[in-house]
Amino acid sequence: MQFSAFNLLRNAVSGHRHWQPMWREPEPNSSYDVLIIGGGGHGLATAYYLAKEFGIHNIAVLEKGWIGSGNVGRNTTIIRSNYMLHDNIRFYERAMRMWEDQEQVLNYNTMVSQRGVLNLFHSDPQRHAFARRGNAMRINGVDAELLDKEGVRRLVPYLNFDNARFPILGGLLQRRGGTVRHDAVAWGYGRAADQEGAHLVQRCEVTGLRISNNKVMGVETTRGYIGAEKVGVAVAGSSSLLANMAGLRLPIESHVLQAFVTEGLKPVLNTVVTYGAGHFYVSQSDKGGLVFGGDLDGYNSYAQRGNLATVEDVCEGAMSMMPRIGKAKILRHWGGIMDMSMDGSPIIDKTSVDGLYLNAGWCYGGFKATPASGFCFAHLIAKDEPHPDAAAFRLDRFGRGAVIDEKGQGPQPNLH
Amino acid sequence: MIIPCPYCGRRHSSEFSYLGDASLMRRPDFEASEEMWSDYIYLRDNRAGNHKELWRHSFGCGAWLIVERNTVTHDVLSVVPAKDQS
Amino acid sequence: MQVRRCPAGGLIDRASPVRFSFDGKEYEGFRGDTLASALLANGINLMGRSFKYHRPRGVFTADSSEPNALMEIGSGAHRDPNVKATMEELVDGLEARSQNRWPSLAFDVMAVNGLLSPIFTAGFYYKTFMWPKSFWEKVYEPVIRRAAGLGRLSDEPDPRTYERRHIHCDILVVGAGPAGLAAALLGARSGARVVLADEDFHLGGSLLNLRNYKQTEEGAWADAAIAELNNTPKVTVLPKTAVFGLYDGPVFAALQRPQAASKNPVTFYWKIFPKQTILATGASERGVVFGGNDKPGVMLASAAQTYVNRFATKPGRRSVVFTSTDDGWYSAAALEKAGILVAAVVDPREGLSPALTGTVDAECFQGAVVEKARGGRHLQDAIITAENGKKTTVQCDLLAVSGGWSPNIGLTCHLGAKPSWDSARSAFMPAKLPGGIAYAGALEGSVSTGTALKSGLEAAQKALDLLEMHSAEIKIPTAEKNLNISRSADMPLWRVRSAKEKAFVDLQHDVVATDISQANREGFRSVEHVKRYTTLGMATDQGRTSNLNGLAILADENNMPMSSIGLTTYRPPYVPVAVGAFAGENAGLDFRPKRLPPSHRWAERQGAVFVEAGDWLRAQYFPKTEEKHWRQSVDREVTAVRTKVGFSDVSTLGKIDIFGPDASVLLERVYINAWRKLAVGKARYGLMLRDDGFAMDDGTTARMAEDHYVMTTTTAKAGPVFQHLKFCHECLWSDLNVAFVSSTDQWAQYALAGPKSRDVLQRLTDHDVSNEALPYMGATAASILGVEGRIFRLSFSGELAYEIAVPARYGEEFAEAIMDAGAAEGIEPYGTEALGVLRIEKGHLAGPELNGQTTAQDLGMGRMMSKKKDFIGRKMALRSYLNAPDRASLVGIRASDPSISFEAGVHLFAPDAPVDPAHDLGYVTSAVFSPTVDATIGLGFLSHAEEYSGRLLRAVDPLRGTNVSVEVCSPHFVDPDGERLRA
Amino acid sequence: MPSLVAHPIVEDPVYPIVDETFAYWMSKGGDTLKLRKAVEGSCGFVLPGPGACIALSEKEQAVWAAPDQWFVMGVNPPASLASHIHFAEQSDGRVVFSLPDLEGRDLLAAGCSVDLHPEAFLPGMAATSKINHFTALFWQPTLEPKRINVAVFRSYAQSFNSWLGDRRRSQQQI
Ligand SMILES: Cc1cc2nc3c(=O)[nH]c(=O)nc-3n(C[C@H](O)[C@H](O)[C@H](O)COP(=O)(O)OP(=O)(O)OC[C@H]3O[C@@H](n4cnc5c(N)ncnc54)[C@H](O)[C@@H]3O)c2cc1C
Ligand SMILES: NC(=O)c1ccc[n+]([C@@H]2O[C@H](COP(=O)([O-])OP(=O)(O)OC[C@H]3O[C@@H](n4cnc5c(N)ncnc54)[C@H](O)[C@@H]3O)[C@@H](O)[C@H]2O)c1
Ligand SMILES: Cc1cc2nc3c(=O)[nH]c(=O)nc-3n(C[C@H](O)[C@H](O)[C@H](O)COP(=O)(O)O)c2cc1C
Ligand SMILES: [Zn+2]
Repeated sequence: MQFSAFNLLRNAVSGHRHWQPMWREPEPNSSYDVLIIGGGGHGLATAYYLAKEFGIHNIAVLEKGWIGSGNVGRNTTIIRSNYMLHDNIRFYERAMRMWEDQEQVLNYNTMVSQRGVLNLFHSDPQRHAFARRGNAMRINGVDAELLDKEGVRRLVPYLNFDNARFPILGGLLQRRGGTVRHDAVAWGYGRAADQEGAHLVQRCEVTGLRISNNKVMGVETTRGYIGAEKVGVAVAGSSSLLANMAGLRLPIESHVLQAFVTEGLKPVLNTVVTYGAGHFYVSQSDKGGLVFGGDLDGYNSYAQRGNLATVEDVCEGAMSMMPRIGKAKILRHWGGIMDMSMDGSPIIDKTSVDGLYLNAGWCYGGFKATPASGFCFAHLIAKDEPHPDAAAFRLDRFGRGAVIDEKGQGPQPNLH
Repeated sequence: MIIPCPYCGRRHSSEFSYLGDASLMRRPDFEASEEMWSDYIYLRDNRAGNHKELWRHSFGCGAWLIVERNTVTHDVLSVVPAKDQS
Repeated sequence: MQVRRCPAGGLIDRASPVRFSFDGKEYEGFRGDTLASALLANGINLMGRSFKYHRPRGVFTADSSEPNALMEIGSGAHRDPNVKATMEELVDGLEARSQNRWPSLAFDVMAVNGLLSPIFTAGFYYKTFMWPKSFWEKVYEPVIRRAAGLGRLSDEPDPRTYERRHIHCDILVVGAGPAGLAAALLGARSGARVVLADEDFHLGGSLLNLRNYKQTEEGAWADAAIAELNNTPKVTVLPKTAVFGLYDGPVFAALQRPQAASKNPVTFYWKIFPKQTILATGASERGVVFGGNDKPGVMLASAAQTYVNRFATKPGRRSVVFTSTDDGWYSAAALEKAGILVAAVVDPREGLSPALTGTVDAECFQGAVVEKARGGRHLQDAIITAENGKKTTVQCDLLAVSGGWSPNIGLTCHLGAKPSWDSARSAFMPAKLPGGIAYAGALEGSVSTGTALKSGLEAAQKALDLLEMHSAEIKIPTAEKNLNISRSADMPLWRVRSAKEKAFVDLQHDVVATDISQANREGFRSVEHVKRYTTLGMATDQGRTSNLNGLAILADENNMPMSSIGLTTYRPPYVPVAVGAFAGENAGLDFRPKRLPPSHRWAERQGAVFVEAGDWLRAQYFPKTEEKHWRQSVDREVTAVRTKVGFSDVSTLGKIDIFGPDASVLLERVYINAWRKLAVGKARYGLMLRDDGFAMDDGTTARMAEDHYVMTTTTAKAGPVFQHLKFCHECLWSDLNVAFVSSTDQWAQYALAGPKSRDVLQRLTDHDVSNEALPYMGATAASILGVEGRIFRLSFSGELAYEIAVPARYGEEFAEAIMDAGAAEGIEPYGTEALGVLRIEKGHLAGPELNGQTTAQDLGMGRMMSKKKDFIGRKMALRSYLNAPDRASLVGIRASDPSISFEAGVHLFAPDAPVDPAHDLGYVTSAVFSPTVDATIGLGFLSHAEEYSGRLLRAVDPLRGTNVSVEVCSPHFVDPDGERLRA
Repeated sequence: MPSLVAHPIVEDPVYPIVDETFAYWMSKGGDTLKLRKAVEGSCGFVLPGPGACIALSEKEQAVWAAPDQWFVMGVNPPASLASHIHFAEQSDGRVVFSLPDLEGRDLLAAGCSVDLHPEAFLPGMAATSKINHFTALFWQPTLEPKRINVAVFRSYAQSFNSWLGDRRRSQQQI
């Protein structure tokens, strides 16, 4: 059923008894042309674009829990394309442009809110690095502004300008950046993929890959064996586990990142702000909660929960950047398992196994990539060649030294 | 998490720095192939379950330690000084 | 006038009246009241408005699970939003305001949302607001945002004092009800270190709800126990302390609200490290979902009982009790004894024992339910439906509801354990936890006071056994005697189906029963999906009174048993915790400690301007009164060094002492160049790589003795390099006989630079510092002004220069002495700014170039890489991709004309090339105005550097709107042949 | 030539600062046993094991700091030890505050997760840990009256002193 204000009214009159399920709950077929493992944002988007853009409709998304139970449903919802390296800018800007049309394309209000993303800087070297980055964005036709302290004050007046250990000198602002309602992205793509014929198979965990003569045949799951011509892996924090099923090791470690939400408050913050002297970034959700996060907990983990030391570190940053936040009360905090790659940039590539494709390494920044990731991954699977905008995200770049290392931290994932 | 440092006793994990998989101790020889090298530098088992990894008690005695820890439950199973194993 | 206060009884201190205000009106309550009980005593039941429909709401509970009575407390900087009136201890001058209403609580225009409620159902916003596209940010979102949210955050910085405490103990007891008290007391008597925490300001838990608590045996026992615990030195009693999280370790986190009486209220954040833990967090009563169940006057039966017994306050005059448990009957009896008319008791169960029904003198409806509650801002009546469909309307202003009990399992789930459904108890029971964590009291199913007491003792005994401590004897009350009625089974009652009126599941978020059905119909079947689609349980109370009802409705819709429907995930914190509490003292200027170099106080006296460099505070420049712009000061400082002499505190550079016969071998392996042959008394520049072949850090290392080197690192990398060296030793080559000590703090090390530096230096030491005795890159111990110090002939500026080290305690005085010694030469101190200009003029690298993305080759040091040895990073640095000719490498950039300038961060393009990514040739990492060159100069990375050498490029800076012509040159702008530094 | 004068690092110390020499002693080649014997022979005390300290007097103390590394206060290493130890002068690298016993434990517990209860952290014990954001080595000498010595990096001493002062102030106000 098409979503619109009119339809909403019509259903209101009938007590909302006529809404259809947003997606079917099919029993899996015995085989598909393409199987996507992972019902997160990327997996669902991939399924949608495979069908919609590349005409492959005999597909299924296999999700071990419920769709959106992974990182797409637990992230801090920030979208931006404010990168420094051209390969990243190009790709994330594609995503940004897709976000800008997303609601109309999906007929689903994912609440894309371009309220601006502001990264603060507190020293000259930081200013210079941001200048290099902002200029790279502008060279790519992406919007970026370098604000001085007064510019920042005009935008977000109640930051700590006067009593700070690390004074705010200015900020890099991307006005087109912002937030998107996380769950709605999963549901919007899920519903759209379902409408295009894809099967969303929930509570279906992939436990093994069947490979013969270095060609993928299908997958073992908790709901039985399912055959496939091609298998796309989009399981974020579980990427290494899936790769292990094919005997592969990845340039990835799984780490936990925490997120926090406060009680609902009347509007206090209109922009996404990132602290440059500590680990803290924050935005306010439409419901009124301040949604924020900080650094990784720092050690390999497959447990979706965080450590107290990181909670303190994040809140120290919060208080130092925005002293009025002190009395906002944290309502809940949780963790997600991130596929941290060795250079902090993603991988969208074929693997050494025929028919097995990999979408991984999204670190803490893959939510904003969702539309472009889905589109480019679908392109790769359908055409067996990378989409130009994602062509740099190859697996062999590490060995070659063609790393895409925004932060210059080298192969230590917990530092990216 | 509490990590029992063989020297200092039970300490909170926030006193330690993390490096990663203990396989980083097996640095290849210069003569080894570039492929072996890039495996060493970039690839990880990244296990869900028991995992041997390098931590340094950087706010304590400063020693590098090999910690065996479960990455699913966060249980710490054993801790030994790295220098005894290298 | 406290119109609803009972004439006697209660745990309030009638001799201590307390004045407070609510929505601007003054009221009086007593010490021992909560804000909620005092408001009720004053006849105020309307305490808030709901989130979405702005429905009038009264207080629903008497504990921290309160969904409705959330208020703003205090004003100005102290304004605290979303405070639960049920937990706020009444203090003199307390200023409370209702929230999320306009213009007033009684009349809220946003209540029109209620009319739109047919549209505002679960997830309606996902289906609309999409057209026109530009309207979301401009129209819809602002309107939604303004309407959403509850309280208002103060616009001023949080002025509260937060303190952090770590505490270890043998036994942590969470909850001070009968179970917790018994456990803590046994632990205390047995000599264990005990921590007992309870979130209430009055310990006692459910016992406090007893009528005439002080006169009961249990009450007397509890008071004695509390007194004894307070007087046992090894016991820490933490009232007003919610244990809000269980983290790996186990480490428990707790928040202690300020003590009411204290003049300087401090909020404590506790981190508790127990050997054994006993959770005795009790159980919470649940409501029932029926039409109009949100009217002010509908509350939990146990809460009503608490208000009359503990607070001697009548939450109503005429009540109906709707219960599916025996406890509701006892609550009814309590109301009656307090003088509230109990018009009816409604129980869906049948065949109740006369002994139970006889506890109250009220009309009794067995096998019946309350189908609907009616009223506006106040409850007016309840419509009771009997099994045969017969309806009875009973007038009431209080409807006390008991739909069953849920153990408070929150904490037990924080480490990921999943509770399981116990159908006998109709409750989710906690999973077993490792790490010495045990349960007692209602949490583990001991629901009567007697069994709770006993289970507390047993848990403590077990804990003591595990601690290998001898357990003492204690006596507990016989309790059960007043309960001569055997308990009939609770009937889990989740909702009354026949309801047509809005029946609320989640009171705070206005989630109604039909929202759950609709979500289910739309395909949201998992409990987690339903939660997210309807926002059930996502409010400040985290659904403590509502989640289970919602899940039960979902189970019912799908004909599934509760056991397979599951529960949504519990997460910390158990109660909301202020961000400020986690930060403690580490905020504002104290966010991070300050590191001060030895000359700091001296520099302060010179009027230096300081700049943060990591934790360090360094002198940035030393302005003179006549100088109006920082550039004037910096130019002067630079010129002083180039023409005369200057000095600068470089103590922040990392210094690592490396000892041992194998020190040279280690250096060979961590630096790209050769070290074995470095003579004692000599220093050498070195570059170290990461093992992936990219540069990590650089610096000079001096050989002070055969087996002793002093390594210098950049300021920022001191810690990482030290750690790296330890890694190399302990993890890679533990056979090497070396040892490291960080000695950064030991030395005040000052650079003395400029053509006159030798003359000045000679005045500071008797040591021969002639060019012959101490040539470039010489290093020696020397007596400096009578103290044992060191002299290194190093130059970051490119001038004849020295670094002189004296023990740090002399640093302040030494700065003075250098100034005196150089007075004749016109010596000037210089700061980090001039240091930066000087090093860029000389083409020396710093952080912006050593940015982790560059290789030795990129940095122009490819040839320095030894071919004779393995070293960290060598193999990977040799990869062909990293040595391709188009890879950007270090160049100098200068403005083609002194009148133009550019800044770090510009990108470089060929003059005629379009400004697009394909034509981006590189970027500038460092740029300054050089008074020496008399132009803006910089360092940067450029592809095809050789080809462009000497040619003009465009420095493009769209951010700042400039695009200027620059020349590519050598990065060594000053004295490229190094004659000056060898002079 | 004039002689340099030392300035106190902390202008307004909340607690007394120990005016002594400090150094790290490290065993050459990691032979701890040999070193211990040599030290016992020439200095008359046994270097303490992990987590321990010894106090010959108010002035002379030795604290275990790290594997094969001791923080030694007030003892000049005799020349005979030169073949057994590397000796790193730290008299100016560390600042040692001397805190009164119980009050000191309370203050440190505000920032330190080591168990500082008098029954857990006993005279003769030592630990290196984090105190809020400071790295510190602290120990309780086996002397009366009991005190806790806390060594921090010199450049952090002023900041650490303010931290102690702030904690003490809020402690007193409660
Ligand atoms: C706390 C936090 C904050 C973040 N903040 C941001 C942010 O602000 N901006 C941003 O851009 N990014 C952010 N991210 C990162 C972003 O959420 C992720 O990069 C992105 O969601 C990953 O892609 P996905 O949505 O496909 O992953 P997921 O949603 O994790 O999807 C993977 C799915 O695979 C399923 N799966 C795993 N194994 C199997 C199996 N064997 N069989 C079947 N299914 C399986 C999982 O259950 C899961 O549903 C954040 C992440 C976290 C955790
Ligand atoms: N069905 C039932 O479970 C039921 C029904 C009616 C009465 N009761 C009564 O409940 C009592 C059970 O005794 P009990 O000791 O197990 O529970 P209790 O309810 O008496 O005490 C629990 C205490 O734990 C505290 N608490 C809960 N979570 C906390 C947290 N996270 N941090 C700090 N404090 C926390 C509460 O403030 C409360 O004081 C008996 O007196 C029994 O009669 C139980
Ligand atoms: C952007 C965002 C906003 C959230 N807001 C709330 C909220 O207002 N209330 C709430 O209880 N949880 C909120 N959550 C957290 C979820 O309840 C949940 O904890 C999170 O999605 C992780 O799932 P899990 O805790 O079930 O593992 C929010 C999550 C996100 C990502
Ligand atoms: Zn240790």
